[in-house]
Amino acid sequence: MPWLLRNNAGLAGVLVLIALVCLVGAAASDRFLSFNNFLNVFEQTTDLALVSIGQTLTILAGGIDLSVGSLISLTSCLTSGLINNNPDRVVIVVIAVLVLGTAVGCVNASLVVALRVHPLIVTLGMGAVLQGVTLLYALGPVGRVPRGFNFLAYGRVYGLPLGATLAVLLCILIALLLRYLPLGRQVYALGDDANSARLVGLRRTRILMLVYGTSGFCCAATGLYLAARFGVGQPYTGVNYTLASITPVVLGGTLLSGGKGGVVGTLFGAFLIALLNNLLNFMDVSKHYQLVAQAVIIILAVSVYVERRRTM
Amino acid sequence: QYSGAPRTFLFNPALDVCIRDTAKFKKAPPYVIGFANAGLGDSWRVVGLHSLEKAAHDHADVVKKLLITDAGHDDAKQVADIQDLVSRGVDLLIVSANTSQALDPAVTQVTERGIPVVMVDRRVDSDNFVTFVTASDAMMGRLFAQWIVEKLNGKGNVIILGGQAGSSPNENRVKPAMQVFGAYPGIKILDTVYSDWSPVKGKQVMQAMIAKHGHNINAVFAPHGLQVPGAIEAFLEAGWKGNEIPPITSADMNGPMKMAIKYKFPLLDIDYPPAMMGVALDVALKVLAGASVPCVYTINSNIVLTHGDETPSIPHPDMYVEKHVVPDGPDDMLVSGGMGPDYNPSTFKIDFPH
Amino acid sequence: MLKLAGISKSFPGVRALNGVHLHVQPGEIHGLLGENGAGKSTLIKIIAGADAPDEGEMDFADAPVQWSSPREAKQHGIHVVYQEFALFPQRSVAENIFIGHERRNRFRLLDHARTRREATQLLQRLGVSLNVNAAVSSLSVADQQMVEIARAMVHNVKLLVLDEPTAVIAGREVAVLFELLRRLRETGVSVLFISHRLDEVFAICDRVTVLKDGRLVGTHDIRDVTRQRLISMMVGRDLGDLFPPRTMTARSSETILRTEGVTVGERVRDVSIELRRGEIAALAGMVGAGRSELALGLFGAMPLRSGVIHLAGQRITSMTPARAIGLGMGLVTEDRKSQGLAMLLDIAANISGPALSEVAKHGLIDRRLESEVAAREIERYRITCRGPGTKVATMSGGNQQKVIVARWARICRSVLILDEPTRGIDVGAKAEIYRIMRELARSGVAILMISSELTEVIGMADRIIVMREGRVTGELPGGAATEEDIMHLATSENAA
Amino acid sequence: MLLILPLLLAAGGIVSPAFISADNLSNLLLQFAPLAIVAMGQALVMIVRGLDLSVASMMATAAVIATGFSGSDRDVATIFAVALAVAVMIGLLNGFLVTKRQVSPFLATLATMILLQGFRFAYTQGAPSGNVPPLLRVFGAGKFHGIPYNVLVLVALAIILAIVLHRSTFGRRIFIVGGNPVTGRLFGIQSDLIIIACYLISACLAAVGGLILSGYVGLVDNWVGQGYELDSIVACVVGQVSLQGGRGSILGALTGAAIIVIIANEVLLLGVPIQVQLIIKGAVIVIAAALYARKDN
Ligand SMILES: Nc1ncnc2c1ncn2[C@@H]1O[C@H](COP(=O)(O)OP(=O)(O)OP(=O)(O)O)[C@@H](O)[C@H]1O
Ligand SMILES: Nc1ncnc2c1ncn2[C@@H]1O[C@H](COP(=O)(O)OP(=O)(O)OP(=O)(O)O)[C@@H](O)[C@H]1O
Ligand SMILES: [Mg+2]
Ligand SMILES: [Mg+2]
Repeated sequence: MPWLLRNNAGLAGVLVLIALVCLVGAAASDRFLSFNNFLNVFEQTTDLALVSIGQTLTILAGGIDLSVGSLISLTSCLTSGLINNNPDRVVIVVIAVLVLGTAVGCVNASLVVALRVHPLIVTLGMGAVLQGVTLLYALGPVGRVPRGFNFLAYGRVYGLPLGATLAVLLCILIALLLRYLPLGRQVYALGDDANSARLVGLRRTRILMLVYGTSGFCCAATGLYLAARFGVGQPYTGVNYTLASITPVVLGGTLLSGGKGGVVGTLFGAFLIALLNNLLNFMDVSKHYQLVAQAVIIILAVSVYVERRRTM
Repeated sequence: QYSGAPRTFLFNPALDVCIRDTAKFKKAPPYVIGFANAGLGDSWRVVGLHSLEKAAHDHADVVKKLLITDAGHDDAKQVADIQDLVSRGVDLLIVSANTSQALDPAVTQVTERGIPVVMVDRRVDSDNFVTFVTASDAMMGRLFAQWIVEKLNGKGNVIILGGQAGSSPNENRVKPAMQVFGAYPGIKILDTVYSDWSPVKGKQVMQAMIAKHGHNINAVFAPHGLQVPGAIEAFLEAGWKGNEIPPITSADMNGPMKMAIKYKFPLLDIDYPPAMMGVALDVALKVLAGASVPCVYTINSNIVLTHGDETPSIPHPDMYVEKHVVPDGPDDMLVSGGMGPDYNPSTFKIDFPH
Repeated sequence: MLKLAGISKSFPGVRALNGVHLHVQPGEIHGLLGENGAGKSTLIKIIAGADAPDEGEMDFADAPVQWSSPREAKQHGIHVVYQEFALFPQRSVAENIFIGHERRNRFRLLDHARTRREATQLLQRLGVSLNVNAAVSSLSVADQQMVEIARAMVHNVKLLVLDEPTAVIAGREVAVLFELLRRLRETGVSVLFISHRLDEVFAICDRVTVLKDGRLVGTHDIRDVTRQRLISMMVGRDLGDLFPPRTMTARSSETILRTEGVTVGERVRDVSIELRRGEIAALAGMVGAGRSELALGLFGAMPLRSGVIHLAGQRITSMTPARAIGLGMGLVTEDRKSQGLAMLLDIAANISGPALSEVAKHGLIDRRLESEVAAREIERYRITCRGPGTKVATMSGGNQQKVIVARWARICRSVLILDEPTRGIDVGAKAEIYRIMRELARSGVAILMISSELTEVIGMADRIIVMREGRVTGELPGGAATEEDIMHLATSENAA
Repeated sequence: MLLILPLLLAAGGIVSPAFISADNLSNLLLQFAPLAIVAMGQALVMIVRGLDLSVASMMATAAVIATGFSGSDRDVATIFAVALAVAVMIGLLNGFLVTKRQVSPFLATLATMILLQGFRFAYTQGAPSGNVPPLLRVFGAGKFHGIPYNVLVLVALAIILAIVLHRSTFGRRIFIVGGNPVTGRLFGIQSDLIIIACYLISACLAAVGGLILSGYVGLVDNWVGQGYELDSIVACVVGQVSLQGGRGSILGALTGAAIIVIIANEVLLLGVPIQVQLIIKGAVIVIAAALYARKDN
């Protein structure tokens, strides 16, 4: 995997920060570095990792997806509302929800193309619409998932948290697709220079469908995971993820302007955030200063390493 | 002020009251107790947290450590917090669940690991905990609604000025209230609007409602106090004389009471005492001592009313607003704190074991 | 191969093309000529499907076509190398070359090793050796141009369109490119070739079409026209001598700028030069010799790593553009799109930009005054536009260049540096810019002209400074120097 | 662009008569002012290719500061001074991160948003409490013959900012730098300083907006101004301020803010359920942007 580090100085940065947090944690509490705690943190990474992996793609392509929060809420509500404690429906609903998430992403992409409006605005609007739809479906926590479904969020397979492991597999799959599919490379090209992309005849629509579709898929996966973790879907469950999903992307070395970065960095970015929260809990830092610490980490991570100015 | 036995206990229609045996949790002190808080952000929760800290301070002899986490009203964070607290080795966990259903699996897991859980203020859906310390949301919602119905003699137009659409603290009071309103065909709900518990938004939406319905508004049902001062101001600024302001409901907040006294409009305030968080620690210690506790530990709410606004269901309030109000306290002051006269939330600091 | 009939295209306020006919035959190299703003790039965008015509018909490969996107044109075998490039700066050279035509292995997945290998081979055929893993943004403009050309060879083109491909490359690269074009011609590929350099047109084209003001002037076999005839077709009048006579009279002995051991950026090392009032000095060298970096360093746009600049009597070790401007210096950069112009603003704002205080009172801009100033410059430099309020983004390349020159010429009192000032400029405008340079020199300004066109260097310079690999390798007197002398200093290993 | 306003007002009046009542219009103005003030700052930042997500957090912080003193008019000057001092620090921090450390504006201001939130929570111990001075209440909610005082503040600020942005050399430099920072540098403009100044102005305007909002009810929570960060961005986009920088106007920002406030009020008056309100809001955002966004070529 040398290509992982070669084009991604940010990834190195996030690994250094993770090491740093571990050092501080080891000093703060002897329970912090235990394998069990590590597994806990790994498990706690899942939701943020899932949504951020999708977000990475939209950002790589020069866009952004601000509808993720509402889409997560919608999919989690639909999951528990439709399954409604009936184990027989699990498979069909899971498939349906994943398809729906992907479809919503594709609608985002189509709107960006058809209306020629900046994705920030399109997805912001879509976010409001989806929140409305979610509330139309459920004004409060809705339905229930069967006990066994919780296994997705709390279960351990060969000692590893199931959901988190699936998220890692998804991440690796997407990383490989980005690297080995022509369309994957073209995601980077589009993010790098949209006008050049048009002139050389790249299919913008198709690329956007891919990235926003993937983002939608990841949101649906997050929605499923949250429904499993909470046992129920709620209309506001995803609200925080809209902005939160950006941070791991950037921590992982993806440029917000697009064209450079990758999903593996994002995965570590999400892990860093979960680890940081865990450390601050262990150190009894109050929530107020946890926010401060998070902000400082973000600033440190993205501002210490400054890329040489490209022009002059 | 009411000081009798808990009404919910006395008035409980069930033949038996559920009592939980906690012998299996008996443990010798000192204890490490964890508190997974849903979050802070409004004065009610701040005062509640302080009362918990005070209780820990008072029991420093048996409490070795009180570990507190704050989820910032984020379910995912609270689940993680609970896991982290368990990792850190607590003997008992107090949880104020951000969402009753969502925290259920996490709390259930803790219970299944043999760690006793005491819920406070907001419970989880299942019964997978030892006991729940609370005041009754349903009682508040119903009583608010019943009072409005009786004030209007069963006929009139009501605005529902809610908190956040779909959130459980809102629905837990609005739903029971709607059942009451639903029983009276003469009561018409003009509009249901949401303030997201923001005083600013509360005023904005109320101004729009007044512009739309004018004097057709006969009463305002607000399940919480935060949005009420803005609503009252909206009436005043729309030129309503003080006593024209329709009956309105509120909880815990000083401001509406001050205004009700000044402008002489009907106000029903039912407190939801934050002191329940301190009570939760007392109950937790009982559990760890192996003493039996009731399955639900409901503490009393004060029912506070303006003079002359008694109705058949509230013939005698626990007290009248003049007695409850803190005349020179700020509008957003919590009158139901129970932390003593010298207490000031912004300067409060107490030494407790952590 | 390609047949255009009655093509018209208007932009708000401009009729860029007016009933243009063009016929490119299979296996010919067809030159497209015209002054700046004649409509060449616009025509090409229409051929490429990047813009739709308002009127007219287009036939390609004997069938009527109407492109809905560049992609469609590409699929039919049209490849365009745009004047402004269509590259992906953060991606590698290899990726840029094969974008849209990725090299795959037998599982239909990307084959990175093969991509790199074939990219290297392609570039070798073009006679350039580049690290194919390097990001395109790290390349010089010339190398970027070669990447663009390499891209054209990736797939089967029927019609290759090159919009001023030679504007940024020189000598050997041009020769390689022409060799390549001839080979393509033999295989039946048609080439549409745009250039302002008539020598090149005569060297390679079979037929030429001339546009003027959006109209077709005519199409001729190259053997039937002379240089003078082409120029008058383009300009509509006869031009005298391209280079105005040298007027050494104004040249004084006063040194206005002197550098000592200036080191800038990655390659400029230890440069010590002198400029005197009233002279035109040329900075010559091979592409990548570091001339542009030196210019940016002198102007303060890139930090001086070491060395001293003496300018207008001051000793400066850390220069900034503000300070340079304050001391009467100006810089016409080589890349007008990304550096020289405030693209979203109008001509007036672009001209007043560096000297805002001149058109402002108490911090507030006097719009009337600003317009008047701009109108004067528009007239002086015969800038084609609809007035001072024209957005520069909508102007043709040559007219944009005139705006930049006008801006600096107006306020420059000590030294004016012009980096490739006539790149992409038609002969008429070229003559005008030469005239302006002379005029400025006569008024006592020292001019440093960076140019890769040796005829221009020899024709204009009073003194020629030659750089190689970031160092000054020698100086030659103007007028007497030959191209060989310059090339010797620019390439020879054992020069001073 | 401006044409849409009378159209919207007329349409509003037709679908719900209460809309054009004097009271309602005056309340609309009252709600319009704080958003408009913030949107103007947002516009400046967007013109220099930025984005300021920290405005809402800045507003809440200023509002919390407003309750941090005795609550009497004596302290108003101090409140302004402290709030503006914090705003200056935040503006400088945003500007510093964006220019000197090349952090993307989205992320830099997201970080300062969280940072401010943390410090605010720490300062209030979780929930603010205290009284807002009567003078601020006048500026937040008071009216003079139906014209809210805060609109007067807005008008004054808007005139100053419009002159600064569209007439002054500083404003011209903002457009040059926003269009292309490299060109700005070659023009001898200290691009970094211009950009920092824009963030600074945005933060200060947010502080003023927060103080005004604190006086609107006189009650302050930790979330005063919540949603204004996105609303102000939407207002700018609807008002043709380019997300790519280099283009925009004060008038545009004001118009965008007005459109948002009018639509929010109209759906409330129509008694549209909250779900549908959200759907309408989302659709309007996208459609307005599609109608008004210049087709950048
Ligand atoms: N997008 C546009 N909007 C408005 N006018 C335009 C636009 N693009 C080109 N023009 C105008 O169309 C005319 C032709 O421009 P074009 O770029 O085709 O000229 P050109 O022949 O390529 O010139 P040059 O040799 O300088 O590159 C010019 O007057 C130019 O100002
Ligand atoms: N802004 C920049 N960023 C990164 N590298 C640069 C930059 N400018 C120049 N370079 C590098 O420095 C080298 C020297 O380029 P420079 O433009 O100074 O040479 P030059 O002699 O002026 O050539 P040219 O004829 O192309 O202008 C280029 O090949 C390029 O790789
Ligand atoms: Mg051209
Ligand atoms: Mg150069």
